[in-house]
Amino acid sequence: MSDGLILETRGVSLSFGAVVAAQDVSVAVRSGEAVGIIGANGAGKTTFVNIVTGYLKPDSGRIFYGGEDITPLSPRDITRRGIRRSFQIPQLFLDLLARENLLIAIAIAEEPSPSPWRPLDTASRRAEADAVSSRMGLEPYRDREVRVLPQGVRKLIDIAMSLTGRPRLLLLDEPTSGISADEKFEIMDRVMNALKETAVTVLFVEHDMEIVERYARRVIAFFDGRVIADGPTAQVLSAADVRRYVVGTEIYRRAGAVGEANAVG
Amino acid sequence: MAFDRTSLLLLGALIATLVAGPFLPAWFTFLATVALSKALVVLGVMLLMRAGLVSFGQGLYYGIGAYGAGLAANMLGIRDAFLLLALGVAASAVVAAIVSVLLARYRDIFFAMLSLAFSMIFYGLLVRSAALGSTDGFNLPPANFAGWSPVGATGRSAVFMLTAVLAFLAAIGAHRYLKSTLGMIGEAIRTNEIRVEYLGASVRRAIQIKVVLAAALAGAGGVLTALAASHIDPGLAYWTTSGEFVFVALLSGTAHVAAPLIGCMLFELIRTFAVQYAPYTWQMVVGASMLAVIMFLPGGLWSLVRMRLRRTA
Amino acid sequence: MQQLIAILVDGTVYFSWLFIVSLGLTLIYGVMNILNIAHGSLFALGAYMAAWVIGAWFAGGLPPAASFLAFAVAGVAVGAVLGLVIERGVLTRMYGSDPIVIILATYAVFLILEDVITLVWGLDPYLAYQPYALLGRVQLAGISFSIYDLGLVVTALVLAAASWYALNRTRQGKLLLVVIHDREVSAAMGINVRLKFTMTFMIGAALGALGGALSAPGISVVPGVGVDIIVLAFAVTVVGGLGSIPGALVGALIVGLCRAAAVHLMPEAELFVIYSVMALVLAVRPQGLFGRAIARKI
Amino acid sequence: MKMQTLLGLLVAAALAVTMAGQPAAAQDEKPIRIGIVTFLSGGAAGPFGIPARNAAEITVEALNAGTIPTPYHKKGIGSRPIETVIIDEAGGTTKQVTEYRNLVQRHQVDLVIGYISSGDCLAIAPLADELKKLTVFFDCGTPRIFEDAKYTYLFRTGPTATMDSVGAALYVLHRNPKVATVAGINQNYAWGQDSWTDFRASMTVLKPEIKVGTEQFPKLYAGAYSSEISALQVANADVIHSSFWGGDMEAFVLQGAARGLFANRAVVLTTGETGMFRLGRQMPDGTILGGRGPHGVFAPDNALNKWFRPLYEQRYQTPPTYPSYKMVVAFLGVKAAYEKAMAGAAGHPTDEQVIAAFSGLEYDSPSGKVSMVLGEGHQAIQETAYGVFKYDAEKGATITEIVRYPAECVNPPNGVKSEEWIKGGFKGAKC
Repeated sequence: MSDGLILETRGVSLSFGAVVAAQDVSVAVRSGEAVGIIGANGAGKTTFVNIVTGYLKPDSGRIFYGGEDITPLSPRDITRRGIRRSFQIPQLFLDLLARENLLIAIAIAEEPSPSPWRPLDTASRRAEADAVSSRMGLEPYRDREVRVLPQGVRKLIDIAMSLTGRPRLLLLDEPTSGISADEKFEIMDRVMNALKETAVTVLFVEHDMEIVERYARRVIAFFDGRVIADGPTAQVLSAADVRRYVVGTEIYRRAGAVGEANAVG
Repeated sequence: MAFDRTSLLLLGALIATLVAGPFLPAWFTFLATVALSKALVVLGVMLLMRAGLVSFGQGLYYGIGAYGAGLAANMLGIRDAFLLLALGVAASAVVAAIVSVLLARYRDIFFAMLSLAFSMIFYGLLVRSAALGSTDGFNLPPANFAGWSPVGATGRSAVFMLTAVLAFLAAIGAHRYLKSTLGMIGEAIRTNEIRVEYLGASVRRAIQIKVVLAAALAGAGGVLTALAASHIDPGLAYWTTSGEFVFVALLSGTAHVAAPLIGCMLFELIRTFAVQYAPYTWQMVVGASMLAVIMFLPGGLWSLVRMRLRRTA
Repeated sequence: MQQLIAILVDGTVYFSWLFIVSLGLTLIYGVMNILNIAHGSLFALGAYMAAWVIGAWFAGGLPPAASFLAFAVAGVAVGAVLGLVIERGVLTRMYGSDPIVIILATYAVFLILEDVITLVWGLDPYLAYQPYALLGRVQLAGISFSIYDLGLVVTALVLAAASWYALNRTRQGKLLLVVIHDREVSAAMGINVRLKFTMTFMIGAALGALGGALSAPGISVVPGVGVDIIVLAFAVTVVGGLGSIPGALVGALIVGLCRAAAVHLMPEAELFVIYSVMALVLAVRPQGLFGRAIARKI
Repeated sequence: MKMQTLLGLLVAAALAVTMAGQPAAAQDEKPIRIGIVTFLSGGAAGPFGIPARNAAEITVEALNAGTIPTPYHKKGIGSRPIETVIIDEAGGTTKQVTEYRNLVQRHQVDLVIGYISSGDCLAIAPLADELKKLTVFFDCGTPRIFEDAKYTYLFRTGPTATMDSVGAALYVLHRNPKVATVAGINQNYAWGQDSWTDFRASMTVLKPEIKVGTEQFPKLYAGAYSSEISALQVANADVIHSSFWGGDMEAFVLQGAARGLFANRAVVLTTGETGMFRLGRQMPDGTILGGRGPHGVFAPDNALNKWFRPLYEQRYQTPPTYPSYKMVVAFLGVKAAYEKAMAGAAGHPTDEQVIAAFSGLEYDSPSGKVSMVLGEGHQAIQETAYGVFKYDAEKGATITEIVRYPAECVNPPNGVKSEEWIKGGFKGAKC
């Protein structure tokens, strides 16, 4: 793979009418990095994730994954190439059991074209599913319908699903949002440990600066769809305009929330 | 995994039915034949519903199956029931494979209406084709079974046996399918397609296969109905027929593959007795019992069975 | 030339009829996301009611001119009342459950009403020709058209204008648009969605019955008169885009003209022209001409 | 084992109900159970199904009481009282096949009389022989029944639709030999399509230079015909043929009349007789009406008609139309055959004896002579008649200028298919 770069975006721009969701975004991520993506609501963090994973197509610019241009690919093909993501709002199969959610994730990763005959629930898969869920501390919820589980638990299942299928690049969209303050570190620890074993590159969108400081060795800051800072965590977090536009000024651009909603919806 | 509890239950039920077959009154045997062949169609409708798709056009494949068999019998002189079945099923599966390319892009009511449109175009063609007897349709000669050609009552019970075997085996197959990876992806599609795609599976493919499977089942049902009634007409493809399938599917409940079999039996019985004892208001009787089920048994009739299972368990 | 005029006039007449028949259906779908199969029996009910009123009216020797008002009002009234009954009696218990289940519930209601109607009005066809004959005919390019049919065109346009005004210029209407746009939000904003639903269903039902009432003088009212209306109205609304009133207008126009053309140029195609149009439109534009495509927020 | 127990329960329930369903026969003679199938719901019930059922009621009562004029004055059928089971014909052929089997195998009827829809007739026909049950079709029109197959237990006392179209053609030309163009509006299903095909073929045979205008085929039960009426006006033919029936026919007449379609051209309604009294003065004078045979207003003035017509009229406040007559014709046919067989046999005849007596039978009815000559003696022919509608201030709806066509003139000879017979120029027709 070209000089260790796993992900590279070149001049990616996307706008919805007046709302500029991404503007000439160019970032390069080396494999093995742990990158935090920060920015106020509407700054274009989730949009960035959606563009990289193919859910949104940029007006201009290209996305390269391990040197391959994946811009035109569908989320499915991109996933198949080893990029996985979790969601700000958990995207689960509500009327199935937590375990079934994981089993499906695992099985799809195993079977490129799933069989209409071979059963989903095999011993090996079940073992893997249970392993993942225990790593995320989900044992008590395995046999419950997702519909009845609290948001925090759903969040964990959502992340657990994104961990299956041995991803090479993992994009976590606000992994700790909706999780109580006293649990957030525990969860991030679990995730990060899970990742250490398999050298996965991870980008995580985060509002919580404590999390960013603790788990990101590099930070990319967005504002109005632009990258306004990119570098070592401490350096970026101390940068003046980052402090002004991002850190601790959640309220500053609440108005933008609408923008983000449309941008994704 | 060989056979789980459900499959064994169904297998047992099949054997029981085959044993009971000869002792059932003739009229009931016929009613059961029709009911079970419709159950095949309803089974397909149920498979689609498991993925949140409702087809108001299964009459298309039901009709294609029946007409496929009918034409093969009358024009090509094919008499063998198994061959006719193969032809009918193949015909409807092929058509479904083509139609599904378009259908797979649609969801909810649009899926329903588009499938309805296709079935009604087919209906229109049949009505316009004087060669096929237009709305009067045409009769089928009695079929033979791998050389053995029974007549009269024996022939009827042969068709019944064939239908029963197919219906139950189809149910077992459907059960297996629903537990398979693709089947579970179907379940997943019902609540969150995007995640399915984000896990790397093709929603389109899953749906297309489902549509073809359902069509094949409907085709088989059509052939068997044709063999049982020895007559086919465009009514098989009319939208009210398709509506009835959806109706019975919901009535039976989509929770279990045995539900369509039971549901269809009950529906046919309710209707035939309604026709006898309320000749002027049988629609109302049927409608009212439906409404009752929908409102008080949201899980369909199957939820009754489930309750009993719980109590016994 | 003569044929072209005939096609245009017939198409317009058929369009107006289709629009009147579909309006209620699309309204209910737009607001409540319910595909109301009982719409067919509401049509039938309106038709029978109107036929019956007209019969009594002329038998009673009342002023013929007023009969138009009488049977229209009768239709609307019976529709609204039955709408209330259905919504309160059946649908309220089902909100939130799978939309398909609700569709099936309305199908059950349809089956029941079919027999109720024959119990009330019997099986013989009802003739309510007086208003139709009363207005006489006009000559256009050597073809005589019924003024009553042409009157339908006016009625349809009036209904279209009225519904547009009601939705965009009245407070209640604007609130309804909010409900259509986002049910949750509007509920959060303190709009009484439940009440809106009841109102909408009553209006939609009334419109369905009105469609039947207006058709009654032209047709002979027989059992099962409503059955095909369902599919027809569905087709029109789907072509135009479910839940969109301009959609229903355009859908009706397209279907109407296509059918008229078929009748004049290739009668044998009449049976499936409507479904072909529907399939074509959907193939090109999945959500219908005026439908909104909804993407999921992730 | 759930299915098994469930099936068991179902069967048990079903049987229990049927047992309860059996009315006890109190008469000394074993009653004869007759299954009657006719439309009790849907669009065909009003114009056909109910009139037929009413006629059946009257006839059964009269037969059991023995109040029908000679030769039918003896009580019941072969002095056996009649019991009936009435079934709705609506619901499609598959359902009808199921119900027919229920009649034979659950209700144990001795014979079945019924069926208005040709589709149902085609589906039931083979069953009659399979279940060896005497079955009499009274109304359905398609000639395919006995032209495409032979049946032993099946009889049809109603003539085929062929003579309706042929008769219409003959009458049209009789009234106006100078006819140059014909147009048609028929329902888009087998009945409408066949009627038009036969009529057009007959016209072209009788007048080869005839031109055919537009051929309209609106949906069954369409109800509104404004576009079709315009198309007919554009075509501007001398004659318009329509086999519309029931509500569709009445709607077409109302809309057509309102738009002057009936003025200055001849409109033939082959089943118009069923609607003439309901439409009254709404039916334009000069419309050519048929009644699918010598029924209703076309019925002869014989003793049986003198018995039937007033009786029906005072019971149901409306004159009987052709479906009523055809039902009576079916019952009387069965009685005649049964009693003829009885005369030959000791005690009650077997089905085979009845069949032998029925085939080729010639008997009298309120609509005149019925001869079972086609289909090896299983298919009836009758004369047919057409006339012109005239609304009379005192008498109300009337038919004038009636012309009767002998049975052998408007029906093919035995063994000849209607289609070929017409195309071949009516060979062997005795007019």
